[in-house]
Parts: sequence; structure tokens; C-alpha cells
Amino acid sequence: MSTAEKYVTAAYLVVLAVVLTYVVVYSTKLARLERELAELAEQARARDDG
Amino acid sequence: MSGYAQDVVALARKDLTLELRARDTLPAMLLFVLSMLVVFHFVLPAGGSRLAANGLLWVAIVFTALLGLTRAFAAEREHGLLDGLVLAPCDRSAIWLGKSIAMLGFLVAAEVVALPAFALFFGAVDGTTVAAVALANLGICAVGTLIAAMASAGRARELLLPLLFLPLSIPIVIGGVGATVADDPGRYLAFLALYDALFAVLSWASFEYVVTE
Amino acid sequence: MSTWSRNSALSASALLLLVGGIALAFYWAPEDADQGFSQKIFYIHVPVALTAYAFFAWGAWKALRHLWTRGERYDLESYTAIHMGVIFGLLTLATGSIWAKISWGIWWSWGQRQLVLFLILFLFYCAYFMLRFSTDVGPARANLSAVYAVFGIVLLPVSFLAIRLAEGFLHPVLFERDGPQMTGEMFVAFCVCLAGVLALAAALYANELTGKRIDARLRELREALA
Amino acid sequence: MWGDGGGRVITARRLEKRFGDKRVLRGLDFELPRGATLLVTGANGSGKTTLLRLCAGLAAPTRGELEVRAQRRDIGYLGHEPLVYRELTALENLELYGRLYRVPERRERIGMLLERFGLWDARGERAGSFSRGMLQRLALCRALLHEPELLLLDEPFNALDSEGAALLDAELAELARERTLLVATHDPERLAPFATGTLALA
Repeated sequence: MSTAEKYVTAAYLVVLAVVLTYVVVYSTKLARLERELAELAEQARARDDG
Repeated sequence: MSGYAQDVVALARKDLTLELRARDTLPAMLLFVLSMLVVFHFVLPAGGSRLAANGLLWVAIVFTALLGLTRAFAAEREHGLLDGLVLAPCDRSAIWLGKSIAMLGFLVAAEVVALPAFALFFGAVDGTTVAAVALANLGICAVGTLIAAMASAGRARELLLPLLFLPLSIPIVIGGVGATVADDPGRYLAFLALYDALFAVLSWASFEYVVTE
Repeated sequence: MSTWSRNSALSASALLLLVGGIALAFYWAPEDADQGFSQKIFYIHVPVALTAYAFFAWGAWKALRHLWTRGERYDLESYTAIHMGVIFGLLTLATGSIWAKISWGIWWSWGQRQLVLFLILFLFYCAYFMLRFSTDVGPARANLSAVYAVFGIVLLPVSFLAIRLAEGFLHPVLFERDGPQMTGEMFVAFCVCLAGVLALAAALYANELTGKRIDARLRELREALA
Repeated sequence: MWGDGGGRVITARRLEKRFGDKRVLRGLDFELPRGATLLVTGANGSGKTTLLRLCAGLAAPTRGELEVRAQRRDIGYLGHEPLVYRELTALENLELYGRLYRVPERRERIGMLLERFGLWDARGERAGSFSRGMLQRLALCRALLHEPELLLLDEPFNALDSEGAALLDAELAELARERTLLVATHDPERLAPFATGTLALA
């Protein structure tokens, strides 16, 4: 591949890489939200029983 | 005088009285700008062009203004005094205008010393530069006072103020340096005037939202 | 239209448009006369830049809505829009410097007005997050962020004008491409790519906004149970 | 000057206020009729100060409605902070607020208030040199300077010595007759004689 082609693919890969890291970071955030929701549901149930 | 002007005068006079009594902002700004100019002397290697010195003048002005702005709402924030001003029936933008005028006074006082010193150390300061400094002062004080109020609402005030202010000061510095070094300064002075008008109105209109919930 | 269906519709259309656009750009649109293959970056660099501008404008618009009506939802929307704007701004800087590297062998050139503008905006909007993180959740933070976002959109044209003026005394080597003389096919490929990037941006924005709203509601729930 | 509001100066419906994660006011409903003196009681952190700041317009409700039928120039607010500049003298502080509130015959009014609260001799001294009790008296002068119709007092007897407290008692007795008061206090018995109602915050 000529240097031009190398750089062009590099550019597209950079964009793809950033978007993918963003999606990964975001899914960890969603996982945290799920954990918190579970905790709260637990708290709610405990309060009803109590 | 209209009520609004009375409020602005009362608030500005309050700030000047506070400064005369406490004498903490202005002396600091004077010493700061002078020491910066001395540092600049040693920063410019022999071969350096005179244009570089002119550019550094603007660095001194912006950072001296920053020093003053850090103190802008210090008295108000220290004892929660902003509440007292917000409670008053006056338009909240009068607080901004009064404080901006006080800051302008301190900055001009510092420049009255800094510009002659600059001329002494680095070479004559021409009329256009003084005009550019005057126009830049308006923009710096208008935007700077609003940013100082915003930063004082946050926790890390002294850190926040420069971060918020410097990007906004880039156009001022470009206009100022342009007017100082370029051969057709008219464009740059016009640009500074545009910046002042635009951001003064914007700061005037949005100050209310910065100090109230 | 539930959040799930809207977000996935956006994501699906983004995928389709992007794949289609890039395929068109690489295999259908002819190579640029003088720049040759390197011009292909154009199909990702310019759409990403335009999307970043769109996000900053959207963030400022939502900020104005917040200042007028104090609606609860606007602050989060303005915050998410500016967060996405900074991400796309970073992408613009990255792809822009790669294009500069190919065309002129240097990673950064002050002659590239748009890149310089994105650098200034990047500094400005990073301070936006510093401001948000140093104030507590509440109406005060929303107001401050809104005012700052409105300042941002006013600073954008002013900075662009200042950068052009700065060339008067900085005399950078100007590398401005004289606008896209694009053939028909190039333009079509560009539009499809642009639509794809916008759809991708909308999908990411909608997702993040949903996440932030859930986060806010969770906080209310946690305190109601406290 | 008074909105009709059926003689009610303040009306609150399901008023809520949250700071970050902590909800301080949980759906409060109350009314303050004109001329009444309502005491707000409750433990520390129950939201007394928050309620007064909301009524003074220094904070915005998170949810619910709060209608205060009084302009800012008719509201006198006394908080935990005296809201006076420590580097200015007592006179200069009241002079500043007098101008901002457009108080007619400002000098006479200031002199009379300083006299009444026993600060006349210290009028030329910096507020920074005042004791906590003297600052509280100066704050009372500031809050009463423009003869407000609606008075929001947050634990007004704070840091006052017996003489200061006696002065305030006399003042409150007179104010309660013609003005509308909302007073947050830990000592309701003292204010019982002129209170017309009590709002207990959980």
C-alpha cells in the first residue's frame, strides 16, 4: 500500500477506534446503572418486608 | 441619574472603597505586571525581534487582568455577600456593571504604570497600541467579570477562572497584537470593538442567570 | 416510539449509511485530480467536523431553552450535546492532522484555519466540563453551564474571524484547499457519508442522553428510598 | 402593592428542594396570610433555612410551587450571614443598602436604627471589628432598613446578648402588629406572645 493509502486507512481506523472505545466506556456506565438499579430494588423490597 | 445608574455607581464606589481600605488587589497587580516585564526582558534573546516584545505586552496585560479578576468576587464569596446584592431590588446586571467598572479601574491603573515601563524597557508604545489596550480592557473586564462570578460559584475558584477565561481571551489577544504589530491596524481595532460590543451585551444579559437559581 | 426502538432505528440507519457512503467513496467516486487517493479522507474528516459544529450549536440551543423555560430536560440535553461535540471535535483534529501529514508532510499547520478553530473550541469546551465538575448538581450548575454554552456558540464565529485576522501578522503558510470542486459522484458519496455520520452522532447522542436520564432518575429513587 | 391572593403573602404547594442527593424539603404545603407571624420550627437540617432562602428568592424550588406576593424591595431577610462588608464601616454598609433599596431620608433612617440597636457609637468602626452579636444587630438594621412588608428572619436571636435580645423583643412586638413575619427559631416560647401560627418541619 502506498503511504497515502496507509494514512487514509489510518484515519478511518482512528475514527472507528474512538467510536468503539466510546461504546465500550458507555457500556461500563450502563452496567453501573444496572447494578445501582438492582441495589435500589433490593432496598425497596427490604423496606416492604421490614 | 436613572435608578440603574445610581445602583451601578453605588456598587462601583463600594468596590473602590473596599480596595482603598484593604489595598490588596491594585498593589499586587502593579507589582505583578512590572515583574512580568522584567522577566520578559530576560526571555527575549538578543536576536529576538522587537515585534516579539510587543506581543509579550499583551501576555502581561491578560495575566495581570486575570490576577485582578481572581479577587473580583472574593469579598462577596467570602461571607456569602452575593446574597445581599441579589436580594436588593436593583437589576442583577447592575452588579455586573458595577464590578466591571471597578475592575476596569484597577486594570487601567496597572496599565498606567505598565505601559510607560514597557516603553522604557522595550521601546516606544505608539498611539494605536494605547487605543488597542483601551479597547481590549473593555472586553477583558466585561467577559472577565462574568467569568469571575461563574468561577466563584465553583469549588476550585482560582483554578477555574483562568481555564474559563483564557479561551475567551484569544480573540482579544489576536486583535491587540494585530493592532500593535500589523501595518494596517484599523481592521484589528474594529475587530476589538466588535468583540467588546458582542460580549459586553452577552455578559450583561446573562449575569442574572449566573448569580440566581 | 420507545427509546429502544428510536435508538436502534438510528443505529441501524447509521450503519447502513456509513457502510454505503464509505463504499461509494472508495469504489465509486473517482480519485481527486491532483490529490489522488489521499483525498479520500475528505469523506470522513468534513462530515465529522460539520457534526461537531452541529453538536455545539445544538448544545447552545438547548442551553437557551433552559435559560428561558428552566425545563428540567434541557440541561442534560445541552450537556450531552457538548460532550458529543468535544468527541467529534477530537476526531476532527485527529483526521485533520493525518490529512495534513499526507498533503504537506507535517502533523500540524497553523495555516489550517478550521483545525486552529477546533483547537480553540476544544480548549473552551474542556473548561465547560471543569465548570460542571466543580459545581454541585442543581439549578446553579445548570444555569452556569447554559450561560457558558451560549458563550461558546458566540465565540465560534468570532474566533474564526480572529484566526483569519491573525494571518495578517503571523504569515503562516496557507494550505487552504479552495473548496470542494467535486464531481457529481464525489458529491453524492460525500452526502451519503455525511448522512451516515449524522445518524451515528444522533444514535450516540440519544443513547448517552437516555443513560444520563436513567442516572438522574436513579438518584431520585435512591433518595426516595433513603 | 399587594397582589390580591386572598390576603395570602406566601403560598406553597408540594414544595420540594433538593441539594445534590439530599432532599431537604419533602412536599411542603403552607400559607402565610398577610399580617400573620408564622414560626418555623424543626431540628437542624430540617430545612428551616432552606425554606426562608426559597421565600427570599435566593434559591429555586426543585419541584412544586411557591408564590411570594411581594417585590424584592418589600422583603427583609435575615440569614445566618449578616451580609455586611467587613472592610466597610457600619454606616457605609447601611449607606450602600440604603441606596440600593432607595430608602427615603436615608441618613435619618440609618441613624434611628443604629441608635435603636445600640450601635450608634460604633457607627464609624469597620464591621470586621464587630463582635458576633454586634454583627447580628447590624444585620437586623440592614434587614429593617427599607421598612419591608414581609420579614424573613432565620433564628434572629442568634448570638445576641441579653440587651440585644431585649431590643429585638421590643422590635418584634411592634413589627408583628403591622407586618408579615416568617421566623425560623429554636426557641418558639420566646416568640409565642406575638406568633399567630407554627409550621413544624419534620
